[in-house]
Amino acid sequence: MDQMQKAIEQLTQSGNIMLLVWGAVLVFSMHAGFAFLEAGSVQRKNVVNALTKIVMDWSVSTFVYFIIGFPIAYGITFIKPVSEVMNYDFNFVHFFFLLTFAACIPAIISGGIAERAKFGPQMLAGAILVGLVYPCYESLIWGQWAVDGTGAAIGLQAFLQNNFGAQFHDYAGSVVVHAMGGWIALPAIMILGPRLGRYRHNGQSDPPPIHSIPYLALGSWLLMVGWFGFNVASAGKLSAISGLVAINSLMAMVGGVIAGCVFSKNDAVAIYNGALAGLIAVCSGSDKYHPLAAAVVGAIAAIIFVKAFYFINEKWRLDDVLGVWPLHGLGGAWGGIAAGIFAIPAFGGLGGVSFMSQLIGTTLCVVIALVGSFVVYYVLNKVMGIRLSPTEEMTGSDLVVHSSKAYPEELF
Amino acid sequence: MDQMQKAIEQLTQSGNIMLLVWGAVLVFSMHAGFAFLEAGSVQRKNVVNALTKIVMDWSVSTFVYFIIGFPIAYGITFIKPVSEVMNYDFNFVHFFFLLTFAACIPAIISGGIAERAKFGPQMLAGAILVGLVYPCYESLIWGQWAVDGTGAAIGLQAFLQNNFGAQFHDYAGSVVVHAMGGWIALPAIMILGPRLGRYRHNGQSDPPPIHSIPYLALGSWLLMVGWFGFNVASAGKLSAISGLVAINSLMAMVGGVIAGCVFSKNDAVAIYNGALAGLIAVCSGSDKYHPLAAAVVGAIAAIIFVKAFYFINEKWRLDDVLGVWPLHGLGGAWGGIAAGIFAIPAFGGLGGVSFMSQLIGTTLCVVIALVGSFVVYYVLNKVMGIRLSPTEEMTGSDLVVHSSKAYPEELF
Amino acid sequence: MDQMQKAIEQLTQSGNIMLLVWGAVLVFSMHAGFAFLEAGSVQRKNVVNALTKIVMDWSVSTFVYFIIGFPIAYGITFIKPVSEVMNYDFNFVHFFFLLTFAACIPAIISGGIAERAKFGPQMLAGAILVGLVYPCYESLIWGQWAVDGTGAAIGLQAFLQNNFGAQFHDYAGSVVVHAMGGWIALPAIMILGPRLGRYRHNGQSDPPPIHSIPYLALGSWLLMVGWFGFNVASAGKLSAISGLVAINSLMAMVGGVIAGCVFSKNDAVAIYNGALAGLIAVCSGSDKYHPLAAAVVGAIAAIIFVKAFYFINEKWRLDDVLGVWPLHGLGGAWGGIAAGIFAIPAFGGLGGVSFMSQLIGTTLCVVIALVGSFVVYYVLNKVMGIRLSPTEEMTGSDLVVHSSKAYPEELF
Amino acid sequence: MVRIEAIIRREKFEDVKDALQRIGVIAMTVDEVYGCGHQAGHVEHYRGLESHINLLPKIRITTVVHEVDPDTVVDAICEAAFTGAHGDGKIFIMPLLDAIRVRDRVRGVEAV
Amino acid sequence: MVRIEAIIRREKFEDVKDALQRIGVIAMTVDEVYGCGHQAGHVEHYRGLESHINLLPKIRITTVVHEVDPDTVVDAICEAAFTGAHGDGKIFIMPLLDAIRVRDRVRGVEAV
Amino acid sequence: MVRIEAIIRREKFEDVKDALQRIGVIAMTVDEVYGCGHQAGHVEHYRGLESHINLLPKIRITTVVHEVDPDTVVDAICEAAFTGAHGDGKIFIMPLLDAIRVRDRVRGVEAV
Ligand SMILES: Nc1ncnc2c1ncn2[C@@H]1O[C@H](COP(=O)(O)OP(=O)(O)O)[C@@H](O)[C@H]1O
Ligand SMILES: Nc1ncnc2c1ncn2[C@@H]1O[C@H](COP(=O)(O)OP(=O)(O)O)[C@@H](O)[C@H]1O
Ligand SMILES: Nc1ncnc2c1ncn2[C@@H]1O[C@H](COP(=O)(O)OP(=O)(O)O)[C@@H](O)[C@H]1O
Repeated sequence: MDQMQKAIEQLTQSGNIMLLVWGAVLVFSMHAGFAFLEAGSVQRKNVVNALTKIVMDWSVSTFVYFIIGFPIAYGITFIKPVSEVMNYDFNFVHFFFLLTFAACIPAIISGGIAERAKFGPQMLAGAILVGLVYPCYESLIWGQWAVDGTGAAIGLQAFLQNNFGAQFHDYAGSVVVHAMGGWIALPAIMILGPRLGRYRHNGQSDPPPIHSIPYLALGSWLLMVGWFGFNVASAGKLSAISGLVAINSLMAMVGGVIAGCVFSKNDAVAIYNGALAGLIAVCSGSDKYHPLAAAVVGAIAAIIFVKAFYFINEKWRLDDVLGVWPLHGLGGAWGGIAAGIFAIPAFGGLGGVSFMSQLIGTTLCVVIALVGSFVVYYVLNKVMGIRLSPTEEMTGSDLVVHSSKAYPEELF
Repeated sequence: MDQMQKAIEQLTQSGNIMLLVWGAVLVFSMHAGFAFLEAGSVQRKNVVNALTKIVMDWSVSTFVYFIIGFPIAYGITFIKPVSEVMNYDFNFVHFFFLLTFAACIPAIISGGIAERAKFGPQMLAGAILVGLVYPCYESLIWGQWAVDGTGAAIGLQAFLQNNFGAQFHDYAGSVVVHAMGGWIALPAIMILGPRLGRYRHNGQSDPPPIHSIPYLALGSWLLMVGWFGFNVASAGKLSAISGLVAINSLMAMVGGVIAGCVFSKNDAVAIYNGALAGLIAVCSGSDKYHPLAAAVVGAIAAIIFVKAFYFINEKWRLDDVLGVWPLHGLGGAWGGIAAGIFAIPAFGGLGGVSFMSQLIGTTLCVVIALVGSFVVYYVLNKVMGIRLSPTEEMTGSDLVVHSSKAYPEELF
Repeated sequence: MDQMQKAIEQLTQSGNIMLLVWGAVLVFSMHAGFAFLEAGSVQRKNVVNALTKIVMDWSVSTFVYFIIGFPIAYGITFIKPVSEVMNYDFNFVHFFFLLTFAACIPAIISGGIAERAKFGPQMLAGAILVGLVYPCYESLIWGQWAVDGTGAAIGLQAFLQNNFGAQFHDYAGSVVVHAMGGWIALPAIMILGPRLGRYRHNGQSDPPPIHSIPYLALGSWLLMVGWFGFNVASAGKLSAISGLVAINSLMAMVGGVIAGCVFSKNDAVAIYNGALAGLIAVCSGSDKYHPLAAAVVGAIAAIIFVKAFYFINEKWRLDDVLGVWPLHGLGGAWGGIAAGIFAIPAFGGLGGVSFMSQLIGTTLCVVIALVGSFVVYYVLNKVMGIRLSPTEEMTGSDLVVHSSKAYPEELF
Repeated sequence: MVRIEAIIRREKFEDVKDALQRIGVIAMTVDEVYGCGHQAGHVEHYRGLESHINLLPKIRITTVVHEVDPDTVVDAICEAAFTGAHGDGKIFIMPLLDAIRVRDRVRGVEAV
Repeated sequence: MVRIEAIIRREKFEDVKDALQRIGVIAMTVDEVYGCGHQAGHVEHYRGLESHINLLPKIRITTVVHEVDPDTVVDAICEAAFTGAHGDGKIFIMPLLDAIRVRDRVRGVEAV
Repeated sequence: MVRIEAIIRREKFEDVKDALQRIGVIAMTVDEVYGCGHQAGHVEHYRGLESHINLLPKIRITTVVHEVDPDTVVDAICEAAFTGAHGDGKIFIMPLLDAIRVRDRVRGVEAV
């Protein structure tokens, strides 16, 4: 009897670890997706740099999130002998899983500021943002500033619950991760300025042709596949695993694909970005939508992407290379708000969300992202400069930073 | 006590969802494999189209299978509030997993009709086939027309069981998925006709050189890896998970690789296709073969592929670009029949299969596929035309359909 | 009550299979990583060969390990009807998982001897090494020569336990797999000699420029992602799954990345190899280190790689193309020894290791690898020759062995 | 002995090669080039941004002939490369001072 | 009627093409080449091994002109391709015996 | 001042470049081409279907020389590119009307 009790506990604990490792590995593989998405979307002379930045950003993020970020967000510190870390097997994989989210921040920024940012300062900015800015908001929504030891809501979440009937709901991070990353990227892009020759003197817009659709597609596929780990393993424990989350992710993705196709006249890049837009937007309410509502949320995200990408690059002329602000910034914010609209029972959803809470939570994220990012990039720019010299940019960061070409053999 | 009971039930339910999500994600990643297999096997001017078709086919399939296909096959409909869908967490992931099978149908066809089919009609044909033709046969073998509410066999399966001592056994879809897809492709290929210049006026056969062996290999690897999700998660629930299925998939694959190598004199494409042929053929009886019998089944499938690919393209001159009829059509049909031969105890297998049932089930699939496909493609061809104009085909579908090149940068 | 007991047993057994299949699939996908790592690191004329060798080596390994290797290592034979194989569902996936380790041996060697070795003899050598040499050491450390039926240590492990207080500890194969593979490669590389023109008559070292950093990066990512299956599923059963193993793998990897970057001045290839070096070195003690200690172990492995790669290729002039001896040979051996140093409680680890046991176990592996490899390659070289003719090497193995080019279309 | 350089459509290359072989011109050197002229370009779009492309892929065949009359070569190429639309290409004929075969250092018209 | 061959920096190509268009030279054939000369190369390293590269990527523009004066063409190119550092490139002017337009077999200066 | 165009085997390129450097020819422009002639092609097969390939990859070196005697250049190339089998390649020598250095607009033999 006792033995059975123990066996069940063991199975439960092991099942939780299995779920989180499974999810963490999938989201880790999304970072390969970020790398190839960027490698396909830049010019050949910056391909090696794109592939290297992501793995370096990941590594730097791991250290700072291990030492500073995770302790801020969840109040658990690992700087003591393993045997003294509380429930370490679970907490270590929990850290691993949440790191895969945190490390998205520099990976997202990277795509917006590609082809002209200096390597070192970019790493440093990533470290500060993952170590300090991101965990503060994370803590407020999911972490130690959101729930106390007894499981009761505190802080902002308590305020929202009391005033609007529901906490700010962000199941898998449309806002916490994607909006945060996308809106952080915006000031960085503005401070950097567009790539040389991106907008000609005569007013002509001259987007440099990109390197490779197959790499872009490969990156997108890696992201699309890994995303199911992102959303499904957000359950946090095996007993909470939800089939609804899986299907809603799927439906939002295909909604995004089809909208991307229709609203761009079969543009391959828009189709793949549409899939990602859908997946970004669905995270927040993926445990609550009806699948068809999820499809609508995803489709709208894709349309936002197509329109806003044109807007930021052709009207505002900011040169967001991969379109991370329209994709993650707007798509994520839309996802946060959409959960307050489409998850209600009237649309077939499970309800339990408040439009006002979603709006407030999302807006707060945007504000923190803009302010945090502006301070970090402004200061770094003053102190050490964040942009390559014109000659370096012309030569390309592959040779300048890595003494390497993407295809070393090609010069015979 | 009751609590333990509940914990066990919870673990069982969550474990089932975990297994199916794990499997669905792997099979979803196989669709990236289809995309790269085709991208590597066509000419450069159709690479973007190959990469786009698969993700669009997937998306269209998701909608029609959600709304029509799955209800036909299993009698469960999702067009009501989430809270009213029966056992929705399980049924949603079950849908997701089975969708990954259904969506293979247009992905398989796509490889046969590549480089000359119109985009729109191809999507439409895929929708009809996934929404109506495929689910009918699926229902007959696995679904609501195969078992009644009490779990007893009905319809064809009851007939086979009563007359030949065993139902038609197709564990993971050699016949239901692969033979169906491959035989559907055949009339489509015939109605379309070969690519321009594929067979010269002077009778010479002139296969256009393919784009990239690395992409083809990448696609094959994605398929090979994902296949273990395809076969293992076909258990449907965690308690039915079978190590035998895993090892038989493995052995059939390596049997196919080695036969592909030997019978093609080290032809790299034949080796990778051999792996796929083995995996296709093993699905049916993968829960019953002895591993060495599975290797033989896989090896024979690879030999069939090598010989029949030559036959269909050089003798019949149909121009099946990726060889989907020899691979999926013949390989799948062979797998259906092979389960009636090699799974018996005399070959070390677990038995419980009937040769006649396998033969009848497989033949029925071929007939349904041929008739259904002929009707669909014939009508579409009359109504809207299914083939690109000669100029469009010459220019390539990347520019014509997507206004895009695979490597936009290459024109400087 | 009994039913609950049974349900728990069922869940436990199914959970174990699930863990091992999950892990085996991930490690299987690492072989795609080996293929692309090599494809990116050779010259264009040997890309098809690189992609083919790995899948062929895998297939040959599957057969010999099924028939000879696994029986030697674990005393379980599969050459009887399925129904007579003891606990076959578990044992079959156990075989599958351990095969994914065994098949690393030829995949590792392949990278060292690339671009000049004959295809047939290379397959044959792989078969002998996986069938006979590898399983002997495996048996001694993990298998039937290490534990008897009662679970008590025997042989070498008993000796080490009695004399040095702990068995030789190699949790996930730094030594059993990687050191073995890397040290086996060394005599093969020496007997083969460097590639034509690798070292010019005038003494100049002339490394042929490699084919593609993106393929190299893709291969590395596949290895990095799959590695978590390698290490985590080494638990062998679900109840033993360890979050500590996951995080230590992660920390060693990022330690390797950062050290690789710093010690090579941002060299992209060194960064990716640094990640792999870290992962190789951490396997042994991954269940015991403190995460920060794991990072140090990984960083040291990366530094060893960078220095030793220069040494073997520029000082010794052996031409180890991918650097498999510095990477797997030295990295793995370092990992074996490091477990005896950094896993102790003084460094925050869980302890239970003995430096002397680690040193002896590792040394024995190196000796067996060197002797076994020398005998195999020496004899094969005498009997059938293991090197391509100069003209064949000049033309490239793609055309010579496979009558294929990597990009068939490129000659129009 | 002259050097004939023909810039033709990509899809006509096999036909032109066959036509040249039929009149006895077997040796040639070929490369991939981009050309612009009167042939209209096309529009590409990526993530919704447009690029106007007017450099189009072409094949350039270079052959040095002596025995075969240049006019015969020109005729053969024109016939095989013809579609009648803008973009069919150009043939340029250039003088040559000397030719050398590396294998045996034979020079002049013999070497071609 | 002469054949002008200009080898320029890759990043100057768009400017040169625009400059040529402005003076009425629209038709041209372009390919990607590697060049060496006085411009310094650079060092690459892979897995720590160094390679010294002195072949650098360039663009080669070939245009046959008749109506426009070659000197005007040369001036336009020199202006647009100029940076002042080693590696700006070279222009070579070569004689031509004849030119043929494939589309209608027009020959000579008309064909250009 | 002449333009020398050498079509050689790919694997001989490094040797030829070294040989030219030794005789003082440093500046050159290089591209990758495909050639056919007397050298036999080979058969490729994909999924069992055969293709006969007779266009083989070659390197084309173009160099304009003035100070160094063309015959010295030809000799250097022939020696370094030699294997004695079909396919060693050809050297073509062409006249030049003028040369311009973009960097400083120096013309004529000075510019080379
Ligand atoms: N004057 C020229 N100099 C160099 N190349 C030319 C010239 N005119 C045409 N070409 C080449 O010939 C190709 C076809 O020329 P185009 O003017 O488009 O068609 P057409 O000659 O049939 O009117 C161009 O793409 C270009 O490569
Ligand atoms: N004599 C030559 N023959 C052929 N190409 C040349 C010659 N001289 C220069 N080039 C080409 O011009 C490019 C620029 O020449 P370089 O000597 O580097 O700069 P600059 O002429 O400005 O001093 C070279 O990379 C090469 O492609
Ligand atoms: N008449 C020619 N015109 C242009 N290129 C030629 C000519 N003859 C030979 N070539 C080039 O030289 C290369 C070698 O010529 P080939 O006839 O194969 O060998 P060889 O000259 O040694 O007999 C060819 O591949 C081709 O690129």
